[in-house]
Parts: sequence; C-alpha cells; structure tokens
Amino acid sequence: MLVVFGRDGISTMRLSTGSDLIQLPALELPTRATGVVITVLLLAITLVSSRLVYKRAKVPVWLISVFAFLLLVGFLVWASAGSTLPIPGLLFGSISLAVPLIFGALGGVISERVGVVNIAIEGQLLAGAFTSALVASVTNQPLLGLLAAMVAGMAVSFVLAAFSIKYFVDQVIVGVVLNVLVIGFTGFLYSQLLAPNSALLNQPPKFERIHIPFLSEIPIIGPVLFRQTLIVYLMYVAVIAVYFAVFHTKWGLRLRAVGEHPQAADTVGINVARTRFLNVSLAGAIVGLGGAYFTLGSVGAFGKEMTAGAGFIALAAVIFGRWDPIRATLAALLFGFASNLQSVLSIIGSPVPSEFMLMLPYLVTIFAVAGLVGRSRPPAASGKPYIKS
Amino acid sequence: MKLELRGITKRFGALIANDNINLVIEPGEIHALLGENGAGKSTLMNVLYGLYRAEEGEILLDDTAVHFAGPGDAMSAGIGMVHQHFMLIPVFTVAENVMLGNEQTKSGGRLDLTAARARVREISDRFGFNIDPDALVEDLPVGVQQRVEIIKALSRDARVLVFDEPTAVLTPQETDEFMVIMRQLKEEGTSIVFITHKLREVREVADRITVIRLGKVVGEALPTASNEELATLMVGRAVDLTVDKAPATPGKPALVVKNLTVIDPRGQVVVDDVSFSVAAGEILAIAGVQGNGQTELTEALMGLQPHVAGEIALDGSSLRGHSVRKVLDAGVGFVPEDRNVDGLVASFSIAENLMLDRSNQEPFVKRFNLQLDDLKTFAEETVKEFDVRSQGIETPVGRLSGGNQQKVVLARELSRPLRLFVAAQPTRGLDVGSIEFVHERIVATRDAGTPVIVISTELDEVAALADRIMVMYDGRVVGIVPGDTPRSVLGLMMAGVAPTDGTVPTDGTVPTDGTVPTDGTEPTDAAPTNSEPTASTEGAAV
Amino acid sequence: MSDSQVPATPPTAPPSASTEPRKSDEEPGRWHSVFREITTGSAIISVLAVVLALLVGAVMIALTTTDVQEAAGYFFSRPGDMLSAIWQAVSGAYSALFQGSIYNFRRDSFADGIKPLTDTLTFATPLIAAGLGVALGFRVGMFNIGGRGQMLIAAALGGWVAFALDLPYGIHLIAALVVGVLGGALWGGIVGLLKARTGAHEVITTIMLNYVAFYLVSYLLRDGFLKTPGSNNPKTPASKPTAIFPDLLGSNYNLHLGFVIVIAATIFTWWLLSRSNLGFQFRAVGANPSAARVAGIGVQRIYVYAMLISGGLVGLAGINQVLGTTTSGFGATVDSSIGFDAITVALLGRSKPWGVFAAGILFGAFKAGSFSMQAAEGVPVDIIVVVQALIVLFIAAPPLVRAIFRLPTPGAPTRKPRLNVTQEVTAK
Amino acid sequence: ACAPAPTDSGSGSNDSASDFLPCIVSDFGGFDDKSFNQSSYDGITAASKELGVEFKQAESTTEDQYASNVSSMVDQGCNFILTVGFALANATRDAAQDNPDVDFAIIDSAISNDDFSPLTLDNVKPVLYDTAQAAFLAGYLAAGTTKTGIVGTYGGLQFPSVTIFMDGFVDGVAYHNEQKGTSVTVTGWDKEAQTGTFAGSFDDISAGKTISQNLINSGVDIILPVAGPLFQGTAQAINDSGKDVAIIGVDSDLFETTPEFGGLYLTSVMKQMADAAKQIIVDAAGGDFSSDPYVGTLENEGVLLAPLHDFESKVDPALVTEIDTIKAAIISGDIVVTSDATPK
Ligand SMILES: Nc1ncnc2c1ncn2[C@@H]1O[C@H](COP(=O)(O)OP(=O)(O)OP(=O)(O)O)[C@@H](O)[C@H]1O
Ligand SMILES: Nc1ncnc2c1ncn2[C@@H]1O[C@H](COP(=O)(O)OP(=O)(O)OP(=O)(O)O)[C@@H](O)[C@H]1O
Ligand SMILES: [Mg+2]
Ligand SMILES: [Mg+2]
Repeated sequence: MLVVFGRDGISTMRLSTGSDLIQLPALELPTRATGVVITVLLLAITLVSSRLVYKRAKVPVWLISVFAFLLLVGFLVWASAGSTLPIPGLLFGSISLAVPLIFGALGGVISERVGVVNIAIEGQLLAGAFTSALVASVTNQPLLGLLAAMVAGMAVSFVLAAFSIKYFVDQVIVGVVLNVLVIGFTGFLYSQLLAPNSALLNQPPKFERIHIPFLSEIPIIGPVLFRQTLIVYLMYVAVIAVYFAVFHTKWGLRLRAVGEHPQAADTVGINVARTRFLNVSLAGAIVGLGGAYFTLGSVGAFGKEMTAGAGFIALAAVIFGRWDPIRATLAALLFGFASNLQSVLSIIGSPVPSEFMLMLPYLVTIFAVAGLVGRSRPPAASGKPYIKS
Repeated sequence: MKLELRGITKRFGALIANDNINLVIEPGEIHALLGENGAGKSTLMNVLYGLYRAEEGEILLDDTAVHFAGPGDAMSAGIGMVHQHFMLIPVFTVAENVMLGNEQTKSGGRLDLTAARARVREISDRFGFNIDPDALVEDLPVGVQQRVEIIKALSRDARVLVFDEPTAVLTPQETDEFMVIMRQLKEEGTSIVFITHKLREVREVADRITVIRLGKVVGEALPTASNEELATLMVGRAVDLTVDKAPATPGKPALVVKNLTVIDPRGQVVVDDVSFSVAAGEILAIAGVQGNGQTELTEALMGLQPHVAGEIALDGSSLRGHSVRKVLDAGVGFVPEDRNVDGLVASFSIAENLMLDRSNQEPFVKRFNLQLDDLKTFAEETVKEFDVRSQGIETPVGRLSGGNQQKVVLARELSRPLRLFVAAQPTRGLDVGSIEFVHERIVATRDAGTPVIVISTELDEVAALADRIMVMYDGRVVGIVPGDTPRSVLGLMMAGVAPTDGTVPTDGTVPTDGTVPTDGTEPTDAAPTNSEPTASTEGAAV
Repeated sequence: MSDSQVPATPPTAPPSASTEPRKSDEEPGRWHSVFREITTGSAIISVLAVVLALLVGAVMIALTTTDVQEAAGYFFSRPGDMLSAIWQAVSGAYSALFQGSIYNFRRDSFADGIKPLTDTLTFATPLIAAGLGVALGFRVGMFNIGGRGQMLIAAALGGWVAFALDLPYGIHLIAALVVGVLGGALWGGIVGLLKARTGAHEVITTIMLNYVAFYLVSYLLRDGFLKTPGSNNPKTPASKPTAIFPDLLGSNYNLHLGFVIVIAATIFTWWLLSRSNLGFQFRAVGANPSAARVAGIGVQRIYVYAMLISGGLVGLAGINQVLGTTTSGFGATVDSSIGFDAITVALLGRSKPWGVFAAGILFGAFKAGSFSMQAAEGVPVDIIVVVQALIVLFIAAPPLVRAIFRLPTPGAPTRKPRLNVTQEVTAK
Repeated sequence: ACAPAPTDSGSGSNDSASDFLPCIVSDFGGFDDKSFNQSSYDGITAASKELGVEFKQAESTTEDQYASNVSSMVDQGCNFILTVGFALANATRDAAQDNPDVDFAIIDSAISNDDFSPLTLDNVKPVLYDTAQAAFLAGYLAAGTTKTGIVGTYGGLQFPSVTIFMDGFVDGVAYHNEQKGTSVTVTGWDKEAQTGTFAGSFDDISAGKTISQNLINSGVDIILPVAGPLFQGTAQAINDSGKDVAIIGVDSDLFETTPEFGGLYLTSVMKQMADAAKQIIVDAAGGDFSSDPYVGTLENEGVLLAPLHDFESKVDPALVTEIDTIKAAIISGDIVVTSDATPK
C-alpha cells in the first residue's frame, strides 16, 4: 500500500521543541524509500505471524506491537511527505485530549469493578467542569475549584449509588438519566447564572504549567510529559494509584470481590452495599477531576455541554481497556493520539475532506476493538443489584 | 464448641422456610442434616451464619446467646461455612480467595500475598490437599474448589463448620477423602454440620442425624438407621432406592464414535482419540473424575465444540461438524451438566423452557408464529407427566427448586422423538425422591429402544443405571466394562489404571461387536454381532 | 441492616418490574400485570413521580422568573408579592405545558383546541420507533447507543430516495420508507456483525459509529449526493410531495401517517418479541446465551438479526423525520438527539413494546409542551430537560417516591426476592 | 431583600407601544453562543429596550424544533419574529406563508422554494452578510503583521457561513503576497480545494484548543478561529504556548465581548448583526417593515473590521492606511472578493 501510493518528497519529523536544552536534529526521511523499507518489514512480520498462526502458536504481543508501530511510522511518513511533522506537539496534544478521558475511564473502571455500571461518566465530567469553574472563579483558588469538582463528581455518583444500590433501580437507567439531568442543570445554571455574570463566575484562574526539573529536559518525552499542569500530574498519580490499589491492596481485593461475586464477598463479612457506595463515590470524585481539567487545566471557562461526549469515549475506553486501569489509560491515549493526529494532518494539508479526517479517531477505535481486543469479559456482577434477604 | 439453635423461624414472604427449628450440635460431633430439596436446610444454615436474619429464635454458642448482624460476626465467633453454591471468586487465585475478608497487609497497604500463600500451604499440607495457592479458582476442578472452600473456612480457625452439600460435586474418591478430612477435623475438636442427600455418606460419618421436612424438624435418627428409614423420614413416603431395571435388550449399534479428538480453545487436547458405540436400547454410562474430558465429549457430540476430529455417526449418518441445531434435529436429546447455565433460561416460564430447543419448528412454531395454545396444552400435559411441582406452567423456572428444574429439562428432552439421549449429571444435587424419578425416566427411555449415554461422576448412579460403563481418564478411554463391574475396579480405572488380567477387554471400545468380556453376565453379550464394520483396537490404552 | 432487632417484615422487597426490566415474563400476563400494577399502586407511583419532578421544576422556574426575583428583593416588606409571583410563574408554565401538549382552552373550537394533542403524537412518533429499536436491543442483551448514527444513515439514504427520485404516489413513499429502514438496519447490522465476528462490544462500536455517521452525512451534505444543487447550505432539498407522509387529520394538523406506521411497528415488535419464534430466540439469547446455544439457537446470528431489526426500527425514526416532520430538507442533525432520548424511552417503557409506546407519548407530550412553555412563559428549555430526567428517575425508584410521600409499602411482595440476583458460581 | 416595595402604578410602563411584540428563535447553540445567536439576541434586547416593549424568545436545541418554535411564537401573538441561521429558513418561510400579517426576518439566509428557486415574500426580510469582504481585509492585515510568515485558520463545521470567512481571509493574504511580494501562507484552509481544518463541533472548546496548539506548533502566529465559542480554546493555547500569537475574532468585536483575552486580539471580523436586528425591529414597530434583503457589506458597514485596540501600537500605520485603501477599492468594486459561500 505504502509503496503503491508512495509519495515523493522528504518527510521531516521535528523531534524537539524550541525551548529544549538538548536539541535533537529534525529527522528527515525520504518518503518513498522509507515507505519501501517499512513495507518490506511489515510483510516480513505478516509472514512470520501467519506461519505462527498456521502452527497454532500464539503471535507474541511484542510482534503485534512492532507491527502496529511500523504501520504508524509508515503512515506518518507517507502523510507528511513534503512537510514537517512536529512530533512533540503531536504527542503533547494527544495527552491533553486524553486527560479527561483517562480520569473518566479510571472512574469507570473503579465503578464497574465494584459492580455498578457507570454510564454517567459524561454527567460527572460535566458537573466537575461546571463546579470547578464556578468555585475557582468565586474563590480565585484553582485548588478549591479542583476540590469542588471532586465533590460535584461525587454528588452525581452519589445519586447513581443511592438509586442503584439502595433502590435497586437499573443502573443503566440511572446513568443515562443522570447524564441528561446534569446537562440540563448545568445548561440551566450556565445560561441563568454564569453567562450573564461571566467576569465574576466564569473566569477561573487556571493552573500554571509546572516544568519538572531534569525530567522536562529529556528529549521528546520531557516536553510531552513533564511540562504539564498540576491536574495532569495528578492524573499520573491517579493512574498508578488506582492500578496499585485495585490489584495490590486490601481495598482493591474487596472491591473486585464485590464486583465479581457480591454474595461471596458477603459471606466473608464484606459489606457489599457500603463497599459499592464508597467506591462509586470515589469513582465520581476521580471523574470530577477530569471535569476540572476542562475548565482549570485546558480551556479556562465553562461552556455549555463542553464535554462534548468525552464521557462516552471514556466509557468505551473502559471496555476497550478490559476494565483495567492501565489498559483503559492506553485506550484513552490511543484515542487522544488518533484525534490529535487527524488535526495535525489536516493542518499540514491533507487532501482528504475534513469530515473524513474527523472520522479517523472513531474508525481507529472500531478497528482496534474489532481487530485487537475482541471479546472481553466484564466484572461478573457489574450492573446487577445485590439484594439481601 | 457447642452450638444451639432455638426456635428459629424464617419466612420468605408468605413462605415459612424454617418453622420453629431447634437443633443442638455438641462439641466435636458430626451432625448430619437431611431433607428433601427445599426443606429449608440451607436457609437454616444461612440464618446461623448471619446471612439471613430470622424472624424468631436465637442462637447460642456455648450456652450464651449471640447476635450476628452479618457473616463477619459469625466468622469471628468461630463459625465457618462451606456453601452449597461455592462462594469463591472465579477470577481470583486460591490465595486471594482465602485471604478475602481477612487480609493481612504489608507496609503501604500492600496485600501480603506471601503470608496468604503460606497459610494456604500450611492448611493444605495438614490435610494433604496439594493445592497451588496461585492457581486461578476458575481453572480448578470443582473438587479442588471444594477444598479451597474448606481451607477458607479453616484459615479463620472455625470451631463450628457447616458443610452444605459439599459432596454433590465430588467424585467417590474425593468424597472418601472428604470424609477422612471431616473425621480429622472432628478429632481436632471441631463441630460439624453436614448436609447431604447421600444416605451412604450420612451413615458412614455422622454421629447424629436430624431430618427436616417442609421447614420443620421431623425427627432424629442415628447412623445405624437404614437407608429406607431415613429416606422415608425425609420424603414422607416410602422411596424405592434401587432402580427397577429389566436387563437391557440392545439392538444395533446406533451411535458410533471413532477416533474422536477434541481440542479446546486453549489448544489443549481434551478428548484424545476416543472410540465407542452405543446400541439402541442400552445405557452406556461414562464414568470418570470430573474434568477428564467427559464434558467436552458430550459437547462434541452435540456440535458445541469447534475443533473436533474423528467420526460421529448416528444410525449411519455423520453428525460431526453439524450445528447444534442439526444435531438436535437429528433426534439427539441432551441434558447438560449445568442446568442453570446451559439447560434453562431462568426468567422464562416452564412452558417456554419446554420449547427452548424446538424454537424454530413445528409443533410450536408455524410460519414464524409461536403456537401458544399448542404449547400450553403440551406444557400442561408434560408438567403432569413429569410431576413438575409449581404454581403453573407460567411460573419462571428460576423459581423452581433444583429438582423440579431438572425435571423440566428432562421433560423437554424426553418429550420429543429421540434417536439418542445424552444426559450429563442428571441427578446432581437432587434429593432421593427426585433421583428415583429421574432414574425411572432414563430407564424407561432405554426400554423404549433409545440408545442412552449417561455421564456421571456418581458411582451409585453409574451402578444403578449402566448396562455398560466407559471410564475416562485424561481425555482417553481407560476401558469399557460391564455394568456390574465392582466399585473397586471402577475406582482404579477412574484413577487411570487400566484393568488388567482379562477382567475387562482391553480393546473394549466396541464391545457390541462380539469381543467377549470375560466377566460373566454382561447384557452386551446379547448384542448382534453383525453390525460393526471395523473392530477398532485402539483407544483403550492409557 | 445491622441492628439486631428482628424486623417483622422482610426488608423492602424490590418491585419486580424495576429490578428485572429485561425479563421476559410479561407478555402472556400483560393484562394481568397491568391490573396488578394499578392495584398495587404502581400507577399512583408514576403519577406521584411526575408530581415530584414537576415540583422540582417549579422551584427552578420560580428561581428564574424575573418577577419572582424582583419580588424577592422586597420579600420582607411584602412577602405576598413573591408568593403570588411564584404561583403565577409556576402555574403559568405548567398550564402552558398542558396547553401545548394536550388541550388548548384558549382556542375557540374543539378542533383547534385539540391540536396540541396531535402535536404530542407527532413528536412521540420517532421517539416510539427509536425506543422500540433500543428496547429490542435490550431484550437481546445488547445496549444500542447508536440511535444517532442509525437515524442519520436512514435519513440520508431514505431522504435521498425521497428528494432525488421521481416515482408515483405511494410507490415513492414506500420506496423511501423501505430504503430508510434498510439504511438504519445496515448501520445497526454492522454493529451486530462486528459483535458476532470479533466480539467487539456494541457499546463501543455504536458510540463510534454515531460519530462516523455524523461526519459522513455532513460530508455528503456538503459535497455528496445529499447536497442541494445551487445552494451552499449543508441541507438537502425538500422531499418530493409524492414521498411525504400524508396528514392523518387534514392539513390543519401535523399528525401524519408516520404515527400509524409506528403503531404498526409497535404491534410488529410486540408480535416479534412475544409471538414469533425469532423473538423467542431473541429473548432466550438475551436472558441466557449459553442455554440458548445449547438449545440450538445460533447466538452470533441472533446478535446480527437483532441489531439489524433494532437498527431498522431506529431507522424508521430517522426516515419518519424526513418524510413526516422536516420534509423541507434536513441537515446533519436531523436525528435531533432522538437516538439518545430513545434510550430513556426504552428504559422507562421497561423494554416492552407497549410500555415504550406509552413512554414515547409521555416524552412527546413534554416536547410538544415545551414549546409553549418556552414561548409563553420564557421557561428555559433546560428546565424541561431536567423535569423529564427526574420523572424517569422517580418512576424507576418507587421506594423513594413512597418514602417521600410516606406511602405504605405494599403488603406481601408478589415475587420473592432472590438472595442474589447475580449468577451463581458455575461449578465445572 | 430589604428593598422597599415598588408602587403598583409604574409597573405597566408605556402602554402605547406594548401591542408590538417582537420575538426571536435561535438556532442550536443558544443565546449565549458568543456568536450569531447571541448578537441577534443583543439586537432584539436593544430594540425592545428602545421601544419599551417586552419580547419573547425560544431556543432551539434540535433540528425538529425549528418549525414548532416558530409557530408557537406566532401563537403567542408576536408581530415580528427574528429567526437566526440558515437552518431556520424553511421553518420561517412556512410560517410566513401561513401568517401573512406577521413580519419575519432571518439572519444569515435567504429563503427559497422547495425547488431551490429564490423566493421573496412580503413579510420576510433576509439578513445576509458578505463577510468575505471584511475577512479579506483581515487576511491582508494578518499577512502584513505576521512575523513567521504563516497564518492559520480553522472552523467549527464546514458550513458556508464559516468558510466564507476563510475564503476571504485566504484571498486577503494572497492579495498581500501579490501586492507586496511576500510569501505568507495560510494553514488550515485551502480555498481551491475547499478543504481545511475543522473542530467537528461548535461546543467542544478543548478541540479548539488542540487545533490551535497544533497550528502554533506548525509556526502560525495569527489565528482566525471561525467556530463560535471555540476561540476561547485558541486563547488558552496561545497563553499556554507563551508565544507571540494573535487571534482574529469573528462575528463581534471580541475585545468588547470577551475582554479577558484582550491583549490577544489583533482585530475581529464583525458582522453587525445586533445593529441590523435592532434597526429592523425598530422599523417594523414603526410600520416601516420592508422585505428587501439586507446585505451587510463594507459599504453599509454591515461587515467591518474591528478596531485594533491593543495592537494599535504594534501594527505599522502604513498597513492600516493600505487597508483603508483596499476597503475603499472593495466598496467601489475595484476589488471583487469572491467566495463560493457568498450569499446570492
Ligand atoms: N432467598 C429466598 N427467597 C425466597 N424463598 C427462598 C429463598 N431461599 C430459599 N427459599 C425458599 O425456602 C425454602 C427452603 O429452601 P432451602 O434452600 O433452605 O432448601 P434446602 O433444604 O437447602 O434444599 P436443597 O436440598 O435443595 O438445597 C424453599 O422452599 C425455597 O422456596
Ligand atoms: N426468587 C425466588 N423466589 C422464590 N423462590 C426462590 C427464588 N429463588 C430461589 N428460590 C427457591 O430457593 C430454593 C433454593 O434455591 P437453590 O438455588 O439453592 O435451589 P436448590 O433447590 O438448592 O437446588 P439444587 O439442589 O439443585 O442446588 C429453591 O427451591 C427455589 O425454589
Ligand atoms: Mg440447600
Ligand atoms: Mg440443593
């Protein structure tokens, strides 16, 4: 393919930003030659893996990863023929787009792991975004805004928990309805309260970027990962903490037990309802942080329905990531990357109509889910109320 | 520790599951609880364990009244319970399951898995269990899962242990080992409540017996009581414990399986080159410890396994590679091993479940339309015929007791014209009354000239039903022996030891072809000798 | 649950219907259960849920009305002003809701006065169709969030037939309708196929396909076969008169043939789910896929069929918009978020065809009423959204409504709760 | 809450004009979209204040609400209804045909028959803008101001009301290159191919930010975001980047409407919708309604470039003079600015 549609020219990959200490030279690749090399490598891998498949052996994951990576490089080289691709910018933007998705996905993972399906991620994000903007504007304290976002996310979660755990209402119903409710409430308050008084109520101070000494000077990843705002650093912590907590602590063991087999958890003296309540609330708080990112980390003001479906993408990331915090994070990053790639490509001038470029992240996700992930098993008791006699 | 239950009454809505029950468990005794399905045994134990809260009554431990708000309280008071349906998290390891609710942590709140593993090993060594603490529970055979449950209870130093039908899923060997463990525990001073439907076990191990019927204690008995006495006490009527079975009159071999090999999704060979045949009008019992390929074998017969090699022919036409639909349409009736998962749709009514595997054909479907009137008539007749006890054919089967659920499955499969009947674990978890009924129906099916395969891990059942017995071990056939082969021989075969010194044919794969087993009076001898084109000689070696 | 007091009655039994919205045991005893629902106060609960939600809405309305705000400014000097201002605002808003959705007393003749009711039915039409599609998915155990994409594709393909082809009366309409429904079915079928073939979770694929459809249709509107010649606006030409749903009650009313088609679709879905063998298989797969497989039902194939039909029903909603509601050309938002509202409608209707029908009409009434509420009283649209959401929430949680209104819990529960609704450990 | 209660007499205000009821129906985006809905809303607010009358409003949130919103306004007894956006064209047309005694004006669109033939109705006034003219000036200004030689633009969705800005902008830059021999390039819009960079929505502010980051990364130092509120994302991206990048606003003078980013606005390409709407309503109240289309141009100051505000000192005065000259040339017809999206 790359050969057939080969484009002549030089593809330039810029690897450093202007402010880096260590300046890497830009990588200049002759488009057609690189395309040929990569195609040959890809063919080789395909051959090897088809032989493995033939022999009923499993194709190792690293081989698939190498394949995907080469494919990506090949595509980038092809697409950027004759122009310059700013790699750090591409990656930085990917992370920015992924941050709320990651927070959302973490909340989704926790909530579903404990047995409560969280369709309400969108609502939690939006509530977090709204509240953080309001509180931070009024108090002029971004930290308080962050805290308020957590409380708001928790409040939404609390309703989810109360209705699904106490009143056994179908969790999907509550989730769907909560999204609508939050959209309605925030929309209402926005037009009645924030929009008319925006200088007072909708101009939150933003978090400043913090450059982490040394780390931020590492070529390529430094500017991408370590020149971020507090919320992004919180996200790193959250990903690791959630992963560690879910799989390596008593809290996580109980959480997973309740989500897999609540009755079994009950028989060993774990309070199922309380465990669910607490963890669903916690999940809401985490998602709320993601909401705060919209207003305090990213764009600096609340806008109606500004989450624009991020909660649903996060939900997809939860499933795509098979209810695992790390994998869900990777899924969110993949989505962020695909979204940003389309925007970068459309900027360096793509002959493809904008609408098709905009489809890219969604198509990538479908292919990834259908091709790589396939069947996945949710926590066994997810979505099912636990009713005691 | 002495345990006393006084005047326990537990209602579910209008139903009184336990009605003023009094029960005393002396320290260091094994106290058996008997009762038919739905008598209220599990309910009583759940009350004791703090899972249910009784409306009336009290619990005394060493003569002091205690209140359990939940299982946590019961556990800390020294009560442990192995539940009828395992309370294990399938995706957790053994160690994780054992430590759950009782976790030890290291610095930073990390789980101390090392300590948990050590604990598992320690207990498992004490009883000679040989369990890998890092195995995932879902990968373990049920027998081993049972041990995990026991370890779980013991790891909390339980001094009163409740076993709710622990042996329902165990093989004879495992059951025997389990009894040894119970005695061992008893020696150590643990009091045990033991619930089972198997009278042999009760008489073997119990010190005292209490029988419950319809939520009330109806009597006490001693282990010296006869099976018949106990059964009558339980069911409230005389039960015929031996299956009345005329000698089989096998016809031509109907199902012929040759060199069948099944590879599971993980790429493992789970059925390895198996050959056998079943004649019309005979029951072939497939015995073996759970997990030796019997399940996959039946699934391969039914078209439920994707990777199958070899040949399966029913009345001369091949079944291999056919969809489940086609296999069913070819006249194969199937009672799956796990009725809850594979056999029934719990939220469907009895009537709907009765048409479940005829959802695309007459008489219940005509030109895409369900024939609800026909179904109703049929369901009412069938429910009567099979004595399914319920509030009507519209009752969701999820609300039936296990025995009645099993009857629904049997009724569905046996109420259409069959050319082969395959029943896996047909009486698992059923009370004696229900077992009697199921067995009668299976024999009646045979007598109607249908070839029958019964898969059972229960030697009593195998002995009661089989005309011939095929024993499987590790995916292979160990041997095919006559129906009256002694337990001891079967037990050895189930452990993979092929029968020697000519007691059984080593090439017993196709006994109907006239190779004469040396062991006297097999009904298979009467089989006509002309039908087998090739006398396969492989398949029996271990 | 931790006090040692022994309760006289078991802890509140969950109402059977709300905990088991996807169970299948309703059809044969439907009238029986309707009867039972009324007698056990379920209908009362629904009414009270609406009342409760309207109360919350009233608070919001009161807060936004300028008269009330002004009167609050001098609340202590003349409290009555504020109260009457509140009363006026709220009663005005709700009477506008009523007059916009059911009957307008200000009109002279009955024929004019009843027009709002016909508008309600018109707005309910696509909600019911899409709700049926989503509900059908639920019954097969699939969550179809892809209503938006399915509606868009249906509208695009069917719409093209309606504006680009010249066909005789009747045939044109049927062709557009069929192509539209097939378009929805196609878009849903992709999801079913992906699930059957690769196991890709339908929640992911439906969400993603929504976006794909949106951008695809946007492109087609701008530069493809949906573009209006001679116009730059991303909007299609108007549907030809030969393809438009005829008005049912004359041109004074908006109600069109689509409503009759949706009644037919409801009957069809009811028949499919409870009277046909395919529906039987759908329900079996939804309730227990492994038992269905063992019973010879091709589970993967059922997923594909179910998504085809689900998508087709949602597609009916899409084509209904083009042939009935926005006949003068449509844009890339012709779905009007009905695909999402349909989820709520399906859930509120408990995934039963006639339940969905009723829920669709309730939502249609809200939609119809919201116009006059907004226009007459200046009530922000968001309040209506909030009230709708609250109604669903309260209807879904009868114990909460009972607790708020201090109603007695109904006597002995009609269905005993299971100890554990989750599956039991499978011994294997 | 302790203010004295008002006396009842004053509450009715001047009853003379109160039988005139102007109304407005929005497109989705709502009246606080920082874009054309909001400008139109400001217009009707100003008009009713001047006339001393109330007005009624309806926000559309979905496409199937247009017709009902317009007709419920008719039901409310509105004498004049302002509809905002091309999407409401048919709803407006239909209501106008059914209610000849109600006057309508529609922002950003003409009306046409179902067979696309242009239609004029006595009671509908189309309000159109030849935005490309002002955008042309903005393009020229940008090309003369950029230091990196790259200027950028992006849109919300590829609508004509969006691309008309981008077309004019590109032409203005090209004109500068032609006149001054510069080689300034425009990133984000290719007028020939009509392809470019779009956020895919008009709500997703973070998408605006991401796109702007990417534009800045590729060396752009002046950005024209044509995507409603998404320019806020652009402003944030600029602040985050720490670079010297300027925004050109659209629709209204962002320096006035969103002053918090004041230092970033080079200028704004304004469509004077509020003024137009106000004037039309005041005329209608006075019985001077006319259905002649209003086309905002540089000539009638319906479109224009906003003041430079903070950039006054940074922009070469010669450039400003040149722009005035070009403006005059456009008005006189010496320079013809074309766009596929120009209202016809
Ligand atoms: N959670 C429950 N809700 C309602 N009724 C129940 C519940 N659990 C048990 N029952 C009822 O209580 C009765 C006793 O059930 P229980 O499970 O104690 O029987 P059992 O003696 O253990 O039977 P088996 O031998 O089959 O295990 C049954 O009739 C059953 O219908
Ligand atoms: N929701 C329910 N409503 C009424 N009765 C129920 C309900 N759930 C379970 N039961 C009753 O509880 C009893 C015990 O349930 P369980 O699942 O333990 O069956 P069982 O009889 O013990 O079956 P088995 O012996 O096969 O394990 C059954 O008799 C069943 O009738
Ligand atoms: Mg029991
Ligand atoms: Mg039992």
